Amino acid sequence: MLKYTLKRFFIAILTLWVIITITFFLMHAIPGDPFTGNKKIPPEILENMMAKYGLDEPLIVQYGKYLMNLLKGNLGDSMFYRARSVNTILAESFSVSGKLGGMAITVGATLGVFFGIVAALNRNKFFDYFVIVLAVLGVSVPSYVFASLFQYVFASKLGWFPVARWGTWQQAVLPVMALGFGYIAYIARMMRTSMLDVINQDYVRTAKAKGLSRQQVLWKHTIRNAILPIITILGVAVAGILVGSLVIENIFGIPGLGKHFVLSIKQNDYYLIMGTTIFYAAILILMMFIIDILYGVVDPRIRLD
Amino acid sequence: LTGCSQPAEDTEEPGTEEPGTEEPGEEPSEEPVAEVQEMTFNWTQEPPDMDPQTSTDQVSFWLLNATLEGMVRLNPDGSVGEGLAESYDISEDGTVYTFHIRDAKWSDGSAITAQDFEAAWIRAIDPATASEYSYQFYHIAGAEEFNTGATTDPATVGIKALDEKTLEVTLLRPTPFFLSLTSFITYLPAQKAAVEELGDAYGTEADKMVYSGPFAVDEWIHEDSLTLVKNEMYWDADTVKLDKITGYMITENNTKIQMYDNDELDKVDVPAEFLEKYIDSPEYQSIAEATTWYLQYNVKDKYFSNYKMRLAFALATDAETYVNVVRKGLGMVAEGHTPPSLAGKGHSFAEDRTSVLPGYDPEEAARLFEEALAEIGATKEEFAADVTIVAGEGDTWSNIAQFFQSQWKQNLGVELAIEQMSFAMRLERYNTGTYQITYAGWGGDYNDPLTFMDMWVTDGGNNDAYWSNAEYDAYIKTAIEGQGDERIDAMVAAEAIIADELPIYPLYHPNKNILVKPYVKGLGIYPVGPDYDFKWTYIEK
Amino acid sequence: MAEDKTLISVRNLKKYFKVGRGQILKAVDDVSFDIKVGETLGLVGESGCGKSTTGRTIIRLYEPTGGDVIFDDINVSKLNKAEQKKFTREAQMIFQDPYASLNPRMTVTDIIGEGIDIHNLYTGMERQKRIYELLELVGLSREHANRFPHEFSGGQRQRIGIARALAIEPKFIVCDEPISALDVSIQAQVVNLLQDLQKELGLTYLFIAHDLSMVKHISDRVAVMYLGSIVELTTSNEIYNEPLHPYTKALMSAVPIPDPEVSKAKHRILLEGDVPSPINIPPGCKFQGRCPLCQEICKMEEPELREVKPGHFVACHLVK
Amino acid sequence: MSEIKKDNDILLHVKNLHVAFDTYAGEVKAVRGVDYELKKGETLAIVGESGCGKSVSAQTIMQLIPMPPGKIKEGEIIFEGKNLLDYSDKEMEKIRGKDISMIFQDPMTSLNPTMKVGKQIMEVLIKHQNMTKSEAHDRAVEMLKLVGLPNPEKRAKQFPHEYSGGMRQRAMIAIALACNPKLLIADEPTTALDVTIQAQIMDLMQELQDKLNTAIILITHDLGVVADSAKKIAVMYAGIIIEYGETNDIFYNAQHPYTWGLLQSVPRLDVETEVRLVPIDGTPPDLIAPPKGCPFAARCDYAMPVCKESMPEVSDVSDNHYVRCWLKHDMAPEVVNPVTGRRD
Amino acid sequence: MSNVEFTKKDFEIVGKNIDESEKIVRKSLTYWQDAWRRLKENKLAVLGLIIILTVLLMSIFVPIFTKYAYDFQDYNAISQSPSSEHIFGTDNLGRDLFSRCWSGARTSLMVAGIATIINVTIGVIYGAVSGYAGGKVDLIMMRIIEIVYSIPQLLWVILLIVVMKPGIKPIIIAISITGWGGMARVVRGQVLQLKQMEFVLAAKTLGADTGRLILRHLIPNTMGPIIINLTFQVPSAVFTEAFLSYLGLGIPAPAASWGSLAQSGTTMLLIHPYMLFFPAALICIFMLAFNLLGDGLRDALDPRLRN
Ligand SMILES: Nc1ncnc2c1ncn2[C@@H]1O[C@H](COP(=O)(O)OP(=O)(O)OP(=O)(O)O)[C@@H](O)[C@H]1O
Ligand SMILES: Nc1ncnc2c1ncn2[C@@H]1O[C@H](COP(=O)(O)OP(=O)(O)OP(=O)(O)O)[C@@H](O)[C@H]1O
Ligand SMILES: [Mg+2]
Ligand SMILES: [Mg+2]
Repeated sequence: MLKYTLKRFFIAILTLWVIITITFFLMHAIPGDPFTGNKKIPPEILENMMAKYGLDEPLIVQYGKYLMNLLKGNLGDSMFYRARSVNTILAESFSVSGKLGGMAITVGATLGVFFGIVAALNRNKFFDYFVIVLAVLGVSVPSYVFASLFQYVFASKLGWFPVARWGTWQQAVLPVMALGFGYIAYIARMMRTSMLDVINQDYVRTAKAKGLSRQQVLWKHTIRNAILPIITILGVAVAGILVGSLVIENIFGIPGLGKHFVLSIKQNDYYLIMGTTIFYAAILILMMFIIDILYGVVDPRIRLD
Repeated sequence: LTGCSQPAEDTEEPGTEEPGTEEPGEEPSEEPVAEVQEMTFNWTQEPPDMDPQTSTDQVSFWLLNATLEGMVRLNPDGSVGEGLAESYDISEDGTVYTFHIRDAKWSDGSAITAQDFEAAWIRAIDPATASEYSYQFYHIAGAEEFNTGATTDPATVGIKALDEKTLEVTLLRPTPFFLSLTSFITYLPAQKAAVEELGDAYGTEADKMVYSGPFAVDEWIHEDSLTLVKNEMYWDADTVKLDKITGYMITENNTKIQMYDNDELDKVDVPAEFLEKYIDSPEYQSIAEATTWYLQYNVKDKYFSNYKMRLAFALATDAETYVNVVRKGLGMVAEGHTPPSLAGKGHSFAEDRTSVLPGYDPEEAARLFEEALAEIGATKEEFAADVTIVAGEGDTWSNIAQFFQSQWKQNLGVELAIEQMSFAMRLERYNTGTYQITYAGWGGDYNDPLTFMDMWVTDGGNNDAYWSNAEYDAYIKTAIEGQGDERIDAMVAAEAIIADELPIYPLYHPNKNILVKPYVKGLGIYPVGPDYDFKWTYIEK
Repeated sequence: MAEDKTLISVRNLKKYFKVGRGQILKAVDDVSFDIKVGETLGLVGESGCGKSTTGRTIIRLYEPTGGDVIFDDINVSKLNKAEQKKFTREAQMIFQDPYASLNPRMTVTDIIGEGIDIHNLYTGMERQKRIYELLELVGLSREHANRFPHEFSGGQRQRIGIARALAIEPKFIVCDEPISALDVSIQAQVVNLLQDLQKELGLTYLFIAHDLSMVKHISDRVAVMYLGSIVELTTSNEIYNEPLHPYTKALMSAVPIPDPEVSKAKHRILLEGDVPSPINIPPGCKFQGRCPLCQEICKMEEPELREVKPGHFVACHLVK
Repeated sequence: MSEIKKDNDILLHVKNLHVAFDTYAGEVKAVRGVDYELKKGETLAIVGESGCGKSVSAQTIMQLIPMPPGKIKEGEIIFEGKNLLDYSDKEMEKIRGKDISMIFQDPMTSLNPTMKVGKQIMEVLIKHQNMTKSEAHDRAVEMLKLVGLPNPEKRAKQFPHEYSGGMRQRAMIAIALACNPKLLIADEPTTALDVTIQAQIMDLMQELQDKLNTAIILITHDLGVVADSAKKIAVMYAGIIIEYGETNDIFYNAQHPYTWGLLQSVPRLDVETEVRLVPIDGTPPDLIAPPKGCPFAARCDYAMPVCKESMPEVSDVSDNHYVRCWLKHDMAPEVVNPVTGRRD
Repeated sequence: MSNVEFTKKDFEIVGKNIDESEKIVRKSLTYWQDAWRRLKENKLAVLGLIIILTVLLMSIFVPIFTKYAYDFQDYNAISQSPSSEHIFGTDNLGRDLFSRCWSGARTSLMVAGIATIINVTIGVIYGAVSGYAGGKVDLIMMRIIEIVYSIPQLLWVILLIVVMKPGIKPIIIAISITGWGGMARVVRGQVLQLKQMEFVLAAKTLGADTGRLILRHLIPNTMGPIIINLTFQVPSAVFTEAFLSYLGLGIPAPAASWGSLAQSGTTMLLIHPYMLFFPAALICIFMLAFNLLGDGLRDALDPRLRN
């Protein structure tokens, strides 16, 4: 186990390093620099500014320095938000995105699993079709459409919830629903398939042959095993949702991570680009790892080596 | 993103967020004042830089204008009002300003001194500070040399604190708008002691700033909200009625409009798309901005170096329809480069200048286009393959560009591709001269036509048309160095040269469109500068 | 029926698999035997004892870890690419699972024709003719040529598999449990077919199975494997009549006889426990854990395969 | 008169059972009229080739076939005098695992991979014997010991994948026998196992049957397996029982050509190698469109025109021995029984 | 039953008839015929297929026969609600939305179609090679996918748009850069299983080389999962294009795409909801159809459900 973890860790670091390297050079290939602003800056001033951020040095030196800082856990300072460290920006906005994403994934997973189960148990009946359509809708409607609709109907028209912002539970409801909806759909679908698969397994028949009641068979044998494949797909989903959704956060004015992924690139905010990329990649790799471990825990057949 | 001025606007929606004028900051007269003096506002985004000496963007400018005070503060009508300077003397030749600072205090209770000003201004031009707006100080003797490293001794710069309360500034030449320039954000001092203590961290958190203006930052939740409260130490605190301004950072148009409708915001900008819904609302206000939008050609380009080509595109563009249809009629069809609201000899510069531009003439345009192509020796197909329209991001931009695209397709018979790109990338294209035709805008920095006219001098920093005309340069020199009417006449003549040579074709002066709740009174809206002033704002019962 | 010439000679064949954590699974551990031309050698043993691996390593589906295979006096462990390809024509394989061994996306023609195409034996009409011939040879009809595997029953599929192997006219065929997955009533069809083909074409078989009755029926000689090693090797009559290794004895006694009277009279040697994992085999005799006669020496030394009688090889310390 | 006495120890009586499945290709008539009875403590073997309906007929007793697509079209299953087909789901739950239990074909997939083996045994005990957890645990360990697993305490805490095939099948047996069922249905309990293990398992079942007096239905396709353990044998072909009788009747006095074929096609270890096996040529019919006559007719050496036309009636050979074959008809010619070499 | 019907002739032994017993009763169906038959029985999937075909046909023919060119700006008909003249209404430059929606369908479907073809080609080959090679090669190839996934797509897009002329090409490439990973994983997983199968070993025994194994044996047998994955790739490409439109990096004007139409529609949601409704509805219906078809295909192609 320890050896396995170390090996994974080593590979993860290697992967991250490649990601960092590629991103670093790609990003510098984008035209413009962090200071392309409103007025054309006199060259002398531009030089001053470049020097201040070390951008006047050869790219390879900058890269080396960046890696050195990274080893110290320092992601550098944002060039757009003056003197705010990328570490702080990520930490602050992740605390919001993480919460929002956490709630959304909880709602998505819970409802998704529930719908999936009920649909599978009522195969080819009304509820099954209902879930299929709901699930497909969830996957097919772009999230900004959902978010805008929710906002319009539940906040503007009905006034049940605030239109936007983040903080109170009332404010959380709409974005969580909008963000979670796609996941409900996705998970419901996977769960349904997985349930149908497990229902036909021999061991479920064994459980029935033992005289267990429908509920017992369902809870102890069917659902437990059907959930396993869901866990694997959660890895990527969780990584994606935790780092925020630009669309949802924009629409609800939530101070999350999502926008940094886009704005940093548009603004050539070099260290923030690097920061967000590393953060995402790290979370992704971490999630995959956690899921692997978790999978080994819940599924005794899989032991890591 | 955008400064108080803009060569081509911010990524959001062109022409919706620039200064205008409400009723000047008149006395809160007989109207009853509400018990609770609080309002909500939308900052639209996180202020990226709250250090006055380095800040460049619109949002930070709003906030710095509310929390800091300069030598003077502009009245909402754009005239120079009272600031920290109790009085000032100007030398005979108009080059030496001596400011006498009033007995005012920072929010931490310490006195505001001439040394604070001296340090801040020197810091603004210190190369190590790397301030983008340092050139705003180039009117001051020695500033440019110090800023560009020609000298390293700050003592050579014409900024001297004579004592605690007296600041002497020596200019290179008489600069009539210098006084109003001292209200410009880069001229507002950050407290010397705080800057020395906090260094780079100054201005990054609510408790890492000291305030001299009518308001102080109470709470700043990054990227979420920023709340201002009345600064009790402000020298003119009695005038300030508002106790609290809660500001959010909402970018999404649908969201901010709905928040306004839901009473979650007291003031909101109306994006062009929403105009038709609110245009009849009593809460709607439309204020002319000191901004001009124009077609800009790259005069060095193979095609657009040809005058007939530039004229053809101008004649093929129906400004009337553009303003009425695309901009919903909110704003004015441009008659020249300088917008009407800037001061001239008498009332406004525009009146002195009158209309100089050629109008819409599609037949003539088509004819000229053919001629131009023949002169260049290119076919329409080659032209269409080579030339693109460079535009900004977003839906509004897309609509605007498509309007031009459609006009030129219809009138000239060529469909040009549109290249939409981020602001930074667009600037890069302008700066490197790798574009042919674009639509750009410029907002004035100060209340003088020169803030527009000096753009197009040969090799001017913002002359992205790469146009050069010696006669024009001469007129602008006169406008800079001359006095009084002589200056205005020179600029009127310069306008005529632009209209003749068409490095740009001015189209449109936008309005600022906002909704303000009826109980919010006295919100100052500047035509130039930092847009909003809350000093005189109050809530009516 | 077997001639005296040795067709294939397996010398100290080893095949180890790496299975995580640096562990080594010794699937085939030092196996040696000869097969004569026209002979059928049966290979029996419990599941996982390395029968298939032996077969696959011989025809070079697996790279051997050690040892040699001499085929027709050529050492096939040391072949270059072209020779290797030639060797594949000589040695073929019939697989266990009639469902998994045919590509479900190919028609019978394509399946049988694949070998012909690879070795460029026939083209066009001749190819088609050859395929029909093969179909008829294995007792199917031409009409089946354009059908897909899933349309056939297990026995028919197995015949397709045989036709595929025969298409390139091999001398030697490894039959890896070709009947285990079939119904009893069908098994005889396939076994008869294999025997007929052997006679007709002079084939040599390595016949792998765990059904001892069938192995005894079809084979001239039988090798019994246990945990990667051969524990006994002799003629098929002797293995039944006079098994010497305790494991072979138990195995023989456990085979059910479809005759109530014989069956009741029969004394079964019941073994304790299951076959241990081939990873980390303890030193000494591999059968020690289940052997009813296990002695001290069995725990210390691994017995060698010795010829205790002419043509009868046993690996047991207790057999004199 | 003897009828009544007999009825008393009859545990199970399956009458004219018909089961079919709806599939895309059409209705698969998997079981087409199966009759048999079983006394307490007795072993009935059902033999026949793959797909002939052995498992379906057995699973129908416990109503474990998936419905839909499966459906019971006709018939009765009388268990201790009551027709199980009239039972509700709840009532069936009380029977399953307690009075009737089942061992499945594939020990690899029949145990829940994510539940400890001990727990899987405990479940059935808690359900039917009202035991507490710790009682059930002790009993589960006892059961594992009973089926011959060394180290039962430790084994109870392991997961199925940590067991070998033979051990899993023993665990299945432990589950099945935990509540001392009156009837045990063993559906090919040893097919997936090696001969030495198979012998162990068969022995174990025999031993437990003697101890607990359980009736067993043993399903297999291997006549050898049942030779010494079954009391009666039912030979199934294409969804029907074509011959039924005491074990000796079937082995020494079989009447149906299919049974003959079955007995002849397997080589015997104890007999000197014959030159050739006698196979049953051809393949069984597709149950989507079973022939209207005898299903074996197309593969039968003794087929007569009538065989293709209509299904033969049941003819009694002796008291407990019947066969479905036209050769038993008065008008049919006499043939030599190739197994015994006698003329019947 | 009475014996009367029988004659002596009925009881003459004629023996077996093997051909009859081996006759295959069921119709000869190839894998695809069988899948198609089962797909047809799935009403929802057929509905999906019909919708997809309808959308395809409409996108081909509507732009040809429409009364208003998709880029014709009628300044007298700005932002008109749906009417008999403009059944989807007009946009804020007075363009007919019906015509724009269907010409947008063309763009979106073309982008999705081409991107999917590229993704499938790369993904299938990459996955097959990775799965077949196994071991270290596999490990490295899989890490590469992870790396490509982690680098922000936006960086690629912006760079591409800088390097190439903006248009449909960079967008397709941008979608393809990351899109093939999913396919590659699916194929790899399948190949890992398949390469152990006996029919692959059989081909090896016959002397088949690696290319033949991959092309003739492995890839054809992954077709089911490939097709299913493909039905998810198409919508995902439409989505990505829509997202790029959201960021202003979509198809250049005046060409429309569903993504760009929905994107501009969203900005008008509060005032002219129909501008969002129609493109959004089209996207949803199309996605729905693709998903239904995908689900149906999954069932139809799943060998475990075959009978
Ligand atoms: N490719 C492989 N990688 C790792 N281990 C393998 C591989 N192939 C076979 N083994 C292992 O080698 C051992 C022998 O396997 P093999 O298939 O030769 O047995 P077998 O005697 O043919 O069994 P069966 O009767 O079940 O077919 C087994 O433990 C098996 O798990
Ligand atoms: N769930 C089902 N759906 C459709 N057909 C089924 C189903 N279960 C069984 N069948 C069909 O019913 C017939 C009888 O199947 P059954 O499982 O009883 O055979 P069996 O005699 O037990 O064979 P085996 O020896 O292979 O286990 C087969 O043709 C099978 O295809
Ligand atoms: Mg094997
Ligand atoms: Mg069965």
